[in-house]
Amino acid sequence: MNSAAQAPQETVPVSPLPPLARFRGEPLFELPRDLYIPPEALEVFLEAFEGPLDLLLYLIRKNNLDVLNIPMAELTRQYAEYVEAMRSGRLELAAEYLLMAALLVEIKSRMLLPLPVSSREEEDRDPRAELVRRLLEYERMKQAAQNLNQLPQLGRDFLPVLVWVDRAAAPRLPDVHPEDLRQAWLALIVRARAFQHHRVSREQLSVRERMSQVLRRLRGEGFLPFIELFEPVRGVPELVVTFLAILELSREGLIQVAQEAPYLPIYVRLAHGSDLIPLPA
Amino acid sequence: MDPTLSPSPPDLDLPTLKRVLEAALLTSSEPLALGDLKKLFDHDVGNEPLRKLLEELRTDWEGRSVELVSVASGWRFRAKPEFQKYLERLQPQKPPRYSRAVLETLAIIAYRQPVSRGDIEEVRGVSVSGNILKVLETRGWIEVVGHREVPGRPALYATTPAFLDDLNLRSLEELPPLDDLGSLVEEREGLQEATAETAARAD
Amino acid sequence: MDPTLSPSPPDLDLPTLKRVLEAALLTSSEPLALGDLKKLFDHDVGNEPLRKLLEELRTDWEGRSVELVSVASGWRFRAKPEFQKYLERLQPQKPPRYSRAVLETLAIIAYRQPVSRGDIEEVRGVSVSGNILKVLETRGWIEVVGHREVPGRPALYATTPAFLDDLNLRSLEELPPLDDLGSLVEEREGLQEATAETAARAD
Repeated sequence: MNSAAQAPQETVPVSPLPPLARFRGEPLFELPRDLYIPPEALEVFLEAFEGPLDLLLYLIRKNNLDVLNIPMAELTRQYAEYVEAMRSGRLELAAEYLLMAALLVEIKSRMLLPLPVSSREEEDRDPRAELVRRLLEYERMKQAAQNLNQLPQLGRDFLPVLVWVDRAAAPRLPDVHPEDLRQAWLALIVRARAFQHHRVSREQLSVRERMSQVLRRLRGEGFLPFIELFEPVRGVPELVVTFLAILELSREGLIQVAQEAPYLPIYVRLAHGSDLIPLPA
Repeated sequence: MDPTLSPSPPDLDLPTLKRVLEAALLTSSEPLALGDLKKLFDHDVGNEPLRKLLEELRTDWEGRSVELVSVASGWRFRAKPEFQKYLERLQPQKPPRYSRAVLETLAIIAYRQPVSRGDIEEVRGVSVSGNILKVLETRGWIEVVGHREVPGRPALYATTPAFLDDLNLRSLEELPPLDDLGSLVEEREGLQEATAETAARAD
Repeated sequence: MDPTLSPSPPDLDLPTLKRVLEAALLTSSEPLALGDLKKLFDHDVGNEPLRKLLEELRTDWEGRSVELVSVASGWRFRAKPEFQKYLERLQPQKPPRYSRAVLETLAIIAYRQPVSRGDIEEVRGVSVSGNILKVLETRGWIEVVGHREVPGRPALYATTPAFLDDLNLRSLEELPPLDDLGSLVEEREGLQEATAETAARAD
């Protein structure tokens, strides 16, 4: 894990993790060398380990043992003493710790037995192999967890930018599609049961559009020369539509068309009753 | 940086102070009062230097899509309203819809213009509230283009060029034709469907 | 502005496009993918012009307290970590600090995914409480991605894009590499198998 684990020394720092435990308010960064654990601290010691693999790793690192050549007898003895200390503290000990104790004893006993002559394949198999594999994998993940925890984390180490959007400042307006208008019109017809009256042809629609345009053009004007309402460059159909629009507006009494005498210019104005503007001379 | 902002605070120079302020304002979802902003620093930054820095920040951000504004409870960055129409596209919210009354009124004005309120009421068979016309006028889709020379001189409404633009039409002639409505209405089933659909859309 | 970004889109010029992008990224609480950013505009802005604009924005923001970063789910602005010591003073509540059990479980899921609860327990040598998985699920860092087809059909867990986002990473490959424990592993007769197996699992 780190070079400190390799060097012989009295105690082995467990990690840059938080204190292993707190005992009478003092942080404990390492377990005592001897096996005496103050009874009040047993529970926190137990909590300090993530399980039997963690405890085993601790023992191996603390004793500077070679993971790949674990002296099973010594490791098993130390482990059993810890577990016994925990048990005598009448702590509810997780079953995994007892299971591991059984496994250690089993490995130890298998190493004492002579290998059966027949099973050549089994010859090379060290009973410790599976335990070593698990210890190494656990240690790797334990280290990976620390590395992960050291990565900058949103909320803890940096904040996302979040600029306010004032939804009320520019409220979203409904979208209307041309088809909505057709549907609305259809509904009207269905309701009125009189669609024949409201049937509107394309031509009529262009005339009605031109009627609005002519009214808009005349707005705020007095009399406007009739011919100024026409734009010959837009073609004959446009001239006809404009002419029809003027006729229709006149028929509906919306505009007033005036000519002082035959062959004189024709003028058009909105049919206002009040603000009469004299005909230009 | 304004040179009158001296004396410089002991642990941070002014550019750094400003950067911290900017980061705090950009990452806070709530407005930050001067009192909040002071908590950012170990030493006491006076109200005046703080306000000057905030004013500088506000100027720095001018012309961007986001602006620094001072509201009742403090300072905050906010998106400029004119950018909201883009930002809303990221929200999967259902767009608001106009009521059936508004849509029908708009349809009548679009297809029958120029029309008076009386004309609209006659087609719809119900009275048209001034509110409906106002919604459409505020939207810039209809306007008064004249008055009918009858008693009361009722205003005549027509659609505006903005209406055509917003519906992506070049002229009223591009509105869906109504010619084929006859066949639709004659079919009983089609009618019921249409009615149901219209009712659903009006919700 | 990069002149190679032509042809200019029909309705917005490039400076405006950039301002809209900036506004969207500054106001979004989540990272925005290219696909999200395209929704901002009526016309189709290609991936390449979009990426160029984002790179331009990133450059524009260099040297500020806030930076534009690319993470697993897209692009986002964040305050630089070196400003956290100031900004955290305004945070009303401290962010969660996870226990070793939670962190180890997360590491196993991150590096060995997809894994079942049984797989995690196998590595850790203890039972994994449902609470631990819930903490990580609630944070949005892990999710069930399937079930193993064995009796009981145990759920298989994997990390989410949000996990990578929150660690400011673009992919799992950017996670810190697993420590090479080789220095500890000396060749021993009879243990070659175990070593080989460990190495294989590290891949």
